[in-house]
Amino acid sequence: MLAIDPVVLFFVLGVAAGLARAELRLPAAIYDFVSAILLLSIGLKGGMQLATQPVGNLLGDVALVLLLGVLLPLVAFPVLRFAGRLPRADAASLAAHYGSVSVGTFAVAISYATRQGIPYEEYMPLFVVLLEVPAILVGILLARGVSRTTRWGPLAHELFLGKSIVLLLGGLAIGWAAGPAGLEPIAPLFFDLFKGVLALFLLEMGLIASAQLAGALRHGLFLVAFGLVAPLAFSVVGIGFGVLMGLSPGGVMLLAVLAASASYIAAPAAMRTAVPEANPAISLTASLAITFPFNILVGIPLYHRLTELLLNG
Amino acid sequence: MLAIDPVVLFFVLGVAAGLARAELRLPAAIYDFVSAILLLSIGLKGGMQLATQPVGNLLGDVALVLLLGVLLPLVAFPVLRFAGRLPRADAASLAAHYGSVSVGTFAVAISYATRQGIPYEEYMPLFVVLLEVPAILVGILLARGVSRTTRWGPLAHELFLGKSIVLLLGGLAIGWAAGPAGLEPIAPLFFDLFKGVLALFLLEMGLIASAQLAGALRHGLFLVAFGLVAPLAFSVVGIGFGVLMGLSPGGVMLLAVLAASASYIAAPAAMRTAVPEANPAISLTASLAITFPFNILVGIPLYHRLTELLLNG
Amino acid sequence: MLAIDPVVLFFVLGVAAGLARAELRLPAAIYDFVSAILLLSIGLKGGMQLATQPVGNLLGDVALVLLLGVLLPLVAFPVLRFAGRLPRADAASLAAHYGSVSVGTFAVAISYATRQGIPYEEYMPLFVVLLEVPAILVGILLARGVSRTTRWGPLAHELFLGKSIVLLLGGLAIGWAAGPAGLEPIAPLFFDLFKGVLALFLLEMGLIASAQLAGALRHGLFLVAFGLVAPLAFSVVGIGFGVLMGLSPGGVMLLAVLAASASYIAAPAAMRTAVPEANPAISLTASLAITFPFNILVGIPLYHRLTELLLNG
Amino acid sequence: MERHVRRLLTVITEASLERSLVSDLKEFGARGYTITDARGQGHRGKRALEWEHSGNIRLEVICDAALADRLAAHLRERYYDHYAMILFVQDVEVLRPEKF
Amino acid sequence: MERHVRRLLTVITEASLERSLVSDLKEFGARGYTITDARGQGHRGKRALEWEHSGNIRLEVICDAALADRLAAHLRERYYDHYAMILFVQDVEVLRPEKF
Amino acid sequence: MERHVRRLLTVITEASLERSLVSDLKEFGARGYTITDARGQGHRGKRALEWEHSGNIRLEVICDAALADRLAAHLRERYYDHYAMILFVQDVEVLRPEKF
Ligand SMILES: Nc1ncnc2c1ncn2[C@@H]1O[C@H](COP(=O)(O)O)[C@@H](O)[C@H]1O
Ligand SMILES: Nc1ncnc2c1ncn2[C@@H]1O[C@H](COP(=O)(O)O)[C@@H](O)[C@H]1O
Ligand SMILES: Nc1ncnc2c1ncn2[C@@H]1O[C@H](COP(=O)(O)O)[C@@H](O)[C@H]1O
Ligand code: NA
Ligand code: NA
Ligand code: NA
Repeated sequence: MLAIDPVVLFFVLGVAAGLARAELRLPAAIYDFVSAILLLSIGLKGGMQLATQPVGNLLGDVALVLLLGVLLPLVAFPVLRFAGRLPRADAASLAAHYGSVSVGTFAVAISYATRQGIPYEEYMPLFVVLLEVPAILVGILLARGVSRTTRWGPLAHELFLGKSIVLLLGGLAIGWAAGPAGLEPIAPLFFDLFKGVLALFLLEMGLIASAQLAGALRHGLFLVAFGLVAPLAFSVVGIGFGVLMGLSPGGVMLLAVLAASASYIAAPAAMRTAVPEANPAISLTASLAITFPFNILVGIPLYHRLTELLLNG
Repeated sequence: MLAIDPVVLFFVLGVAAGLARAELRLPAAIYDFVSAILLLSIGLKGGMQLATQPVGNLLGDVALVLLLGVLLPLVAFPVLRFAGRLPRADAASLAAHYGSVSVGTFAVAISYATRQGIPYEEYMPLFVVLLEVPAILVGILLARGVSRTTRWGPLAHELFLGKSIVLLLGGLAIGWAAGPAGLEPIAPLFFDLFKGVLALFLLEMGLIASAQLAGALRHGLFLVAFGLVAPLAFSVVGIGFGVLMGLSPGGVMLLAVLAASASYIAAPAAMRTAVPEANPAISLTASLAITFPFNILVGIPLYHRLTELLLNG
Repeated sequence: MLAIDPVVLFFVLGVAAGLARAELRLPAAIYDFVSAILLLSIGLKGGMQLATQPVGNLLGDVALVLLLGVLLPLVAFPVLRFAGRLPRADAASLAAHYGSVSVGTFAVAISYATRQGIPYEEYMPLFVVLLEVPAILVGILLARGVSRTTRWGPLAHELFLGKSIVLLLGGLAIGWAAGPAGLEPIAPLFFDLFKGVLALFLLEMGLIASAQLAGALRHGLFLVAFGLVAPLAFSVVGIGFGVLMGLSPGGVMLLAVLAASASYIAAPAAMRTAVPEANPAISLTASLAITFPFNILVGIPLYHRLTELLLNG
Repeated sequence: MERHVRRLLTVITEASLERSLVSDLKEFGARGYTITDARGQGHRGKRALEWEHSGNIRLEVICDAALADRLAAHLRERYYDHYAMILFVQDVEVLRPEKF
Repeated sequence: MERHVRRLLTVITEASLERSLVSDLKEFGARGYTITDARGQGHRGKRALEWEHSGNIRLEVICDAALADRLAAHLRERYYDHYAMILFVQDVEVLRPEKF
Repeated sequence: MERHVRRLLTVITEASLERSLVSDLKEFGARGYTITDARGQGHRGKRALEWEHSGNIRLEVICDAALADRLAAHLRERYYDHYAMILFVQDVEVLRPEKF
């Protein structure tokens, strides 16, 4: 078996085409379509399993996951502010991006787990939803304190009504209500096509990431280093939390991936609204052009190993 | 089994997201794509079965269905004009909308029938095509009489060459020519994905309908009442015609759904061209924000019951 | 079994709808989406088989295919220039279009081969890539000689980094790397849906071709004749090369189709850049509105017969 | 480089009128036009680009002053009462007056 | 046909500001607006239309001179420091001044 | 609020020229540009947005009068003979002249 997951090769193709400035554009409408299907698929799959789960068991996990989301940006911020000498706003914004999560990375990790035959708690998509928002809130507070001028209305809107939350939560709810039997008629689209759609999504992400790559070095070596080291460090924190929660090895690995991943959709949108003085290019370049490729090309198998090592060690 | 068809939950998700003004936009290109696949699927399925049907048997049915399409707007108009005190143009336009049909509603009804294991005449899509136009013609005549100033050229174009007619008829023709064996290679896209694509379509329709909902009450309670009562009344007429045509119970139910459904694509376009003085918001709000949700959430199971009651009663 | 492949009926539907000026538009985003999936599918399928092929065996074939790509425009040019009395630039541009290939036509030919149960060398998509560029280069040289003013930079870009080359080659590479087992998880999208997606693509091509049809006669009868006779003549050359390469009958037929097909994507883009004085409407009308329909409606079965005749005769 | 002044007429209206407007333009003798898809809001409510003909188009025609006047008058008379539509006119400088 | 001069304010800025700008317009009393999607480049780098809010919008408002001034001042103060944005103003002739 | 007059150059042409035009703009020293997708009709026939490069783009550049002149002359010389293209120029008022 090829070491690398074939879907990841589509990402490589996208990056290569982008760097070569090939005449390959996938219009934004296709991005919207493909990402909506992915988000719904992930939500539906998670929701389907949630139904079989006693809610009581999950409450502790939910609390821990929220704590993880608060902790990660608090760890990242001082490093960025003092070691990286970034302006307060930029440090806070980066902290928010890295504390939050990337659903695309999670999708690749799921594909990896399936491919390797690694079982995991199927309700993990719930954690994706839970991890998306807290870090962004912490980032905003880090940037501006509990300022009176922050307009929380539009912000809450941005945070809780963004595309990924709505489609993931919507999918979870529908999956939960319908159950496996109820979802069967829509399985051909949402489950059978999942990996193919993920391949198209990664092709598109490759094109998009390549456009950011040019800027990566312009922002200095520190940013590049941070984009590579932060996910590693965070994955270990994720493993720790996974163990605390008593997850299966597969679940621990996926939580490590979530901790290691950086947001490139929800966080940019929210920080643009709440902390406009932060330079959006810095955070996006780091999360999209450095951390995302690192995670899907190298990180996921690495966190898998790390999980095995730490669980058995 | 969950009482409600899971695809309908996607509609609910769309409405909820729309009302909450969530950051969820599915671009028009996706709407076009998804609705084209639905129309072709429905057409192909119908056409495939048409081949096995002696044409002679259908002629009577065709005549009755056309009659139904003429009758419904003639019933609706006086109610709207006199009970509703609507201006002539608006009453005629609404009558045209409610006399014509909604393919989206029909698709949900098919999904319902499949889910409940209810057999029906597979060539029903032919009736969708037949029901689309007559009511619109009647509506135009009601609005302007046989006026000399009506430009019938562009109008005929609008009526017979609209997207839904072309794709439904095209699908019917291809399905009829190719037959079940010929369609097999394209079945994975047009048949296996049908319900998944329908789910995406309903998500989009939910977003669109929610944008109209705001206007619903502005147009007065009469409109809301009409949007709820007309489908009920028309479904009974539909049942009557179904019985007259000797359809199976499933077929009767589907004809009831067609009668009860209101057009939100063909009729608006045609009335805008032929009767521009009618306020397009009134008809669209009623058919899209009141009747469509009512039919797919409540109406279809209701018409099913009603059909059972009337057939066995 | 219906004589005609049902996917071709979608093309006929598109042409009919276009000529009737029906309200049927598939937005460019959908065209991009559908054609990207087709290109990737074809590439993946070819690449998958390439892995099983000793590279040495292919080298001779590669050379012959490149020769074919150089030869065809050299044959076409004098005919167009002297028999057709076309200006040098237009003759060269047409020669480039007809020497190059149409992936859409190839896709229909694959669909035909599958339907008829005709086996062929599965790595044929490699030849599509190889045939795309040489004729265009020859066409440019025919138009301007080895002129100093030709800006080869942007041109090479246009030629080797166009959408079809990148996606076909990308697909080939991924298919080759992943192999049949590796591609299994993405097979539902890229392989099972192939014919359905092809049907949608042909519907769209029908709409596009119909818009060009109006112009076909305006450019004179010679152009129409050329658009019908050139593919016939070229198919025979293709058969000859196929026999020389020792391909299976199915492979010979597909090479005949490739030789007979005319480019409507890569060549127009490249000639617009390199030979702007050529009238783009002439080449596009011929290849898209005359030769493409001819090939998929009549040509493919004809070349099949021709191959059988010449191979057994 | 010599400049010539022409009129730029911009019309923002319902997408469903496109075919009709284009045939009007031809009838009146306009030599060309440009259309972009748009969304917006005015007296007749919000018009988004979400589905079917729910959006607007933004139509531009460059022509001489007389034709601009005639077109504007025609559009006002034929469409203003029943359709969402605004129009405005500006002077623009062009290089090749014979084209417009 | 009588003509009336109004001001056309055109703003080109980040797509993510759409909601915010539209609510500003309402607050200031504009009677309408038109938006098209755009891409471009300026001091804050390239903005394409590839995904999420990576593109620009091109917003047009026709209004009287006073409102155009107030809007321009507001936009400058509120957004110029942190967002990719340019704006420009022109005179245009309209037919029905009461609409703007 | 002080206003400064600059020139707005609008070019409507074949979508396939986008890359080439953008590199011309850089070469000539323009500080920015904005592009929207468009369709239309002119002397070289109808251009729709249906597939590949079948549509138009509408390119806007705000700059000083000298640059606008040089750009217009360059475009005319380089593209007019073989490509579908029109261009027109207007005065516009801007707030921050240093940006253009
Ligand atoms: N004051 C305005 N400024 C810019 N665009 C406007 C204005 N008023 C209306 N529009 C545009 O013109 C369309 C039709 O306007 P109306 O007929 O007022 O609904 C609207 O949907 C807007 O796109
Ligand atoms: N000189 C210019 N001409 C035309 N459009 C411009 C110009 N400068 C900036 N823009 C547009 O305005 C947006 C924001 O500009 P900026 O704030 O300079 O990055 C850019 O993305 C362009 O779309
Ligand atoms: N008179 C005009 N008014 C507005 N747009 C025009 C006009 N003439 C041409 N155009 C636009 O410019 C493009 C190129 O024009 P042409 O070179 O005349 O074919 C056309 O496709 C139209 O989009
Ligand atoms: Na994270
Ligand atoms: Na009805
Ligand atoms: Na060829």
